Amino acid sequence: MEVTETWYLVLSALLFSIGFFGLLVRRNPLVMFMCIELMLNAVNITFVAFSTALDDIAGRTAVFFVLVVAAAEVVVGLSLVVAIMRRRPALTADDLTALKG
Amino acid sequence: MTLITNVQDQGLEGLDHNVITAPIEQLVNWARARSSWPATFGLACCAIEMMATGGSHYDLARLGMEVFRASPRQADVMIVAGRVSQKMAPVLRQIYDQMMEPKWVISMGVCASSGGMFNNYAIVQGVDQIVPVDVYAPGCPPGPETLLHAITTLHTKIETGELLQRRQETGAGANLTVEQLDGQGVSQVVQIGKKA
Amino acid sequence: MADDTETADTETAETEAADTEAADQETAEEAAPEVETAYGCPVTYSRGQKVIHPSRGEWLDVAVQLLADGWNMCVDVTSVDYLSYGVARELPAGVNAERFEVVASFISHSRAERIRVRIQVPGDDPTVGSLYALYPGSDYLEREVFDLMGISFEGHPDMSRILMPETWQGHPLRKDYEVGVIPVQFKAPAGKGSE
Amino acid sequence: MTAVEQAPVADTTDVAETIDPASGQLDKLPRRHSVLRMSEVRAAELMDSDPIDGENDQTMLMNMGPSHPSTHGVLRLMLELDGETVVRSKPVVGYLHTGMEKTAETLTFLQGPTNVTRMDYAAPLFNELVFSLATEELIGMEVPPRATWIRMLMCELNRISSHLLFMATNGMDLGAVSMMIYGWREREQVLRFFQKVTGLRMNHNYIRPGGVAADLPDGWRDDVLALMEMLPPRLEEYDILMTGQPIWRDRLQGVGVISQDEAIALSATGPILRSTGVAWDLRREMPYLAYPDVDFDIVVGSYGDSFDRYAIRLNEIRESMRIVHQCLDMMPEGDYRAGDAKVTPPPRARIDESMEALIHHFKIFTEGFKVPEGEVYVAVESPRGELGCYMVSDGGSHPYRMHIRGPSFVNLQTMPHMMADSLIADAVAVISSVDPILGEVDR
Amino acid sequence: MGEPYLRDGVDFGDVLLAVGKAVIAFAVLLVAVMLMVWFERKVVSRLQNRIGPNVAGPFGLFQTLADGIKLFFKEDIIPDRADRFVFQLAPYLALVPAFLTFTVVPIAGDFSDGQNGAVTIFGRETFLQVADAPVGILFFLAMSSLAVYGIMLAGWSSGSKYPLLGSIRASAQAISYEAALGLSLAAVLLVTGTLSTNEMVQVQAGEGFGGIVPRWNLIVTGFVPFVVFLIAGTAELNRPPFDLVEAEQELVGGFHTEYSSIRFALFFLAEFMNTVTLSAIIVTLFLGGPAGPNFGFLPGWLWGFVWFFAKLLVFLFTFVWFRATLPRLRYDQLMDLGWKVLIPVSLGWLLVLSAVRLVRNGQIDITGDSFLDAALVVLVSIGVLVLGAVLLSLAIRSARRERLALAGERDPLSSGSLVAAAEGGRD
Amino acid sequence: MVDLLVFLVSAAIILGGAIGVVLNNHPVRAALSLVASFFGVAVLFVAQGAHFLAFVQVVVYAGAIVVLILFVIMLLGVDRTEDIRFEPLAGQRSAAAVIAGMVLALVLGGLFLSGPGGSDGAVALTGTKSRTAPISQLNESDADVQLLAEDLFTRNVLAFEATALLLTIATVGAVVMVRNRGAEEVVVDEPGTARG
Repeated sequence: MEVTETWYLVLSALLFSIGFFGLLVRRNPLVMFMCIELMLNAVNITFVAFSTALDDIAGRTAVFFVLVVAAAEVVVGLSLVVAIMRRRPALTADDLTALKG
Repeated sequence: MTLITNVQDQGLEGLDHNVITAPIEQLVNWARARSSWPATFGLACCAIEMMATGGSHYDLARLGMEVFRASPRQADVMIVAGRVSQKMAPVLRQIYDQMMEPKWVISMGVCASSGGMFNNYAIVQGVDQIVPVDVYAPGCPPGPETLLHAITTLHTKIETGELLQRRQETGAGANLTVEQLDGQGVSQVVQIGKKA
Repeated sequence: MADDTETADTETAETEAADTEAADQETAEEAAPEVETAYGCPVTYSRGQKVIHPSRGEWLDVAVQLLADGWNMCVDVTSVDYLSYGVARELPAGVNAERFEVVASFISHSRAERIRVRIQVPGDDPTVGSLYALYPGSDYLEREVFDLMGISFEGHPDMSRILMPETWQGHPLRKDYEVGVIPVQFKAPAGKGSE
Repeated sequence: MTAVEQAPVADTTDVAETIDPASGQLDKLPRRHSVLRMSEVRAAELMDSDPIDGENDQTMLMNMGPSHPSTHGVLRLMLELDGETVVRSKPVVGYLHTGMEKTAETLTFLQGPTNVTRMDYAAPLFNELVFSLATEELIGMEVPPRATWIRMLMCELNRISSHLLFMATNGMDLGAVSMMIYGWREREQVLRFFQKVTGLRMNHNYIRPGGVAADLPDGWRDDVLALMEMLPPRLEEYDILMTGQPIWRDRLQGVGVISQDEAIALSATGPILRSTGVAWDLRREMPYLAYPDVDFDIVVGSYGDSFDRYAIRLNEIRESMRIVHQCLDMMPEGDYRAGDAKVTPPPRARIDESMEALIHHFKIFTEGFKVPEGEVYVAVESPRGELGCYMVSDGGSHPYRMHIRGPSFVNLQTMPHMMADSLIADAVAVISSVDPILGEVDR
Repeated sequence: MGEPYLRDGVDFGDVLLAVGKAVIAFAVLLVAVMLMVWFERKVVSRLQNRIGPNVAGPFGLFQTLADGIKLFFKEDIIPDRADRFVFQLAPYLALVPAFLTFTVVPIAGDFSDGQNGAVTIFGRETFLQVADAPVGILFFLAMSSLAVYGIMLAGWSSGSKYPLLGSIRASAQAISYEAALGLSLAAVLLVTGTLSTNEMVQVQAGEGFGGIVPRWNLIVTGFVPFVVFLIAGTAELNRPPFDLVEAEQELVGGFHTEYSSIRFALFFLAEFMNTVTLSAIIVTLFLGGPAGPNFGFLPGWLWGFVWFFAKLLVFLFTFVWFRATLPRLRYDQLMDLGWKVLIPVSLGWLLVLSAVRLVRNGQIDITGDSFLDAALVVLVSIGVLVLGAVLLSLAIRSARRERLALAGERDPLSSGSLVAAAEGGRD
Repeated sequence: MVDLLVFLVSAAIILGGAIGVVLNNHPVRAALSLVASFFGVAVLFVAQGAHFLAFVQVVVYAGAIVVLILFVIMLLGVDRTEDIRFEPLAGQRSAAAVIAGMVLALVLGGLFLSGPGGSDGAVALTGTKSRTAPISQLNESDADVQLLAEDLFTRNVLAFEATALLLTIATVGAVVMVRNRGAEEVVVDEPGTARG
């Protein structure tokens, strides 16, 4: 049986859904981060799969950008978490209501 | 499968002795004698001499012992160097308990061995009230030569397996019981028993 | 120990510091030995060393004056239990011998001199004012005296045992405390189960 | 060693100006919140619930010692940490409490040095010296000049060995493992000389009331000269290995800073006090032995940091060597112990020929000699600061009360102030630079 | 490009060859580690005027063996407060990357006269390295970034405070120095133009400058990346003076405080394996790996091994030398060194190197006055560098001032002069 | 055959890791699962010939991002387990499951309904083939790297610069945010606060 890109796409869809579910369910901000990373990875799989299927490098370039953006996102997000959690270590995402009107 | 349960319970000591295990035990004893890492447990004057023993004139490293381990988990020999106060006694015991089997204790100096000249309210009169001692090094403080002698004595004891026998008699330390060599010093069937 | 004690002490230190008589010492040296005083207390000389004998009440005031007069470091605080002292003690007139004596040594760096203060402390009420607010360096020394001799210093921020285990009974340096061998007291500190 | 003379010697008169006579010295401790005042029981409770929530919010308690590689024996530190930053700390001592002051009351004055010599085991001769000086002061006896000079020679050599030990442990604590071994290597040479003179490497019981236990052995001069030749190049080596080392400087400079006022308020003595610029050395300011007759400098620092204390000790070795050289030149001939028959046992030769001498000898060693009643406080400058002995005699042959003022014990108080708001690694450097000897702290 | 024996399909023999090479590499590495531990203890001893181990076997050669056997038969424990699964996993996480990195290192082969170092075994042509991955150097980077997991998780899972502090230090250290490591590596990639370790060696084996000085990247990249790589590599290894992770004087044993027995031995093994591996990588990257003149009388590939081993020894000695000489840095100094010195320096050097490269490759139009254009490019890049350096130092200074103002303390070093007393004894 | 095996194993690891992230009540273990998942993704990249991306994936994700997350977990000491059985909002779980299921259905539906499998399906899903830089043309094993670089620094150079800017801003922002202003006052120790 040959592994076609459809396989990769199904895998990617599953991964994305799991990450999405986790993001909705978990309340620990750090775990929520991880779930976002899962979703980004699902996207990466798709990009590479298409890139291979279409014999086009552009998809891989996109993965590169996703990596960079993910790094930036983690840096900012984690610093937010640190800044907040320093004062309240037992925090969950439900408690992040500082921006509520 | 008594073999397996024995080993599970007691580690290597749980092995029955036969043609195959005897050389292994010799090898292990050889290794233990040459790689007995001391725990850093300097207390008083003797600690200075203990460190001097690690210096270039005496060089504990020759015996593979320059690896003073700060973490008791990785140490094999506790050199109780100095007087043990009443306040220190529980700490000492705790560190001894944190050391992993097999473990040995050298009582360095008269204070550790018997309280020495400080026969008063503050000093434990002999560290052997708290932990089982294998070798006593006399002196106040024992010079590095004395300590080296104590260490080599301990190594000999480790290598000949004499220690396990002593523990059987006193019931101290590891609570290992041993039916040991006959008088000829030839290795006979040695049964290392169960934990008490 | 109460907050008030120490703040009160500090205040006294500040107010009284101003009207310290520097002349005190000079007059003391010129006066005849039997009536010699310094800082309002009798003075004796022991092996050529100057010793003043304030009472328990005067003690902290004297300390304030000492500090103001340039005795800038408290080098030692110790104590003696005279319970079994065989012979009569050399004390100046007007000072009643008590069981305990707290001895504090001060040094003046500018004059390169020492002075010693001996305070009589009764055996049934072993308390004395703490130097901590004036000389923070007396912290451990006072704790040591408390630990080994059982004399409590009022106004000290942490009057607890320092050398002996916290659970220890008795004060070893007292003359009625046995020297000898005792069985190993082997127990874990309170609050932790023995392992 | 031409440069040693350049060591700055501060004038003591300016010390007075730094002291404000109007207020208590507590005000001079800007960081006095750095002392952790917490009972061990309470600390044990808190330590179980890590990290501490609630009242102390972000901080956690950590226990360093009493068996920790860098606590110089059995010092225990309770640290309140914010991350790796030390907020407050409390040195917990007593793990080596030996009851020596109590034991001293059961020993005669002749046996006394045996007891006290085990306090500061890095500088045992100083303990013996201060005990002997106190006893002699009580008796009011004179010590022959040769004994005085021998004492001075031995003490300065002991100061060298003690500072070498500091060099070794300080190097070790900062991770310079070779320095550790080098320090021991040099110290060993000094100890060999001690062994030749006193029969022991440590805990000599050499300096006794009335003089010293034995005269210097034949050939001692050559031995000392050999030592003095060996040391300078080795000290140069230390300079290369450590003093000039960028990492070493970074690790020590600006670490564990203490101001002059703080040091005085906290009763710090010795290198700690001198590192803040106070040129206070009992050898100069309140001379004992024959120090007025020798020429030496007091080494002072100016920043009060760990590097100053390191540098002071390093240069004090050089100063001590100067004194030792002068001792060699000026060592007088004569008796090595007082002729006072009450205090001094008869010479060995006379015991063989005279029954009376034998009885006398026997009595001195069993009953001891009587010391007039009274009290006295004597202090000497040990390598760690003012080592004092307060002694009370009731006219008997045992001290009624003997108290030793240990410099390490008092100097420990500066530790929380020095290590406040610094990292754990700095705390290690601070402990090392205070150079506490726990035997003396706990006694 | 890539392993020669993989070019035309894979059969059973190829698999056997690959497995055989892996096994041999592992054995070589284990022996190397054993000797390395002995070597380290001996050399440190000699540097400290001591003798060092001499009881276990001739010259104490079996010392490591004794240690290993002893540790293997020592009682093992998992602390009550530990996270059991992670605690047991961590030592392997530390060990595996250490070994895997070694797989891309060419350890022998004849590279003289433009040969590619391949040898023929059982009729198959192959390189003397476990695998010549097309992006082998990236593999090294990936593995070195994974190596920190073992240490981090070990410290965390022990459930006590000293190890935890050790693992926090480890993670911060790893992140900081990974960047410098990568950047100095980029300089090498720039001049060699390949990611394969084998090709890297081939490039360096070429004709040297003046026929005498070898064409090593050490020289071609201008020493700076090498120095940065060596420092950052030492930090990655957690070896002195960067051994804050286990800093005995501060953290007792750091991350491995709670470990005993065989698990501790694995950490021990991993640490030394990493040392050997990193030295091998440095040799490959900067010193031409097994490339060297072939003097005959030995099989060609063995000469490669001789050269490789000789170069390796230099670095192993260097690491031991560091340990014996240097005091340990403090945590914040370590971070400062990484972020404020190593990363800017390697970044700047990369800029200069690429400017030079750009000119030499003729990608900038230098048909007219080539020298002027070249000078222009280099000048501009140096100008950028200087500007960056000035900005950085300004930022650092202002941050420092602000911090001091916050702390409200005097700066003991502000006067810039050193302690008078300290200097008193010398000059 | 080998391809299939590789795919199945890594897919299992990826999905298992992902489920581990979501279901592990312990942040550190969740992070470990995440690493496993990333690893699987890297293996899939290698399987498709994207070597460079595979290792960058490991370096960036496993080597930096997760280390950073773990660092924060350990630094803040938030490594306590979270009770995931407790549901703060009633029906949140099921709602989330429904939504996630719908997303999955949407994607899969799009995938399978839009056309046949194989590369044509992909074309159908994404539009036309553009063929900017065919990978398969080059037979070099590091073609991946060369093409990627070319693509990155020619057509996408602006985006590349933009991401550089983004990273810089993110870093600066992070530093500013986390900086401790030293506002908190430490409890001043005064007499009377002792003996807690």
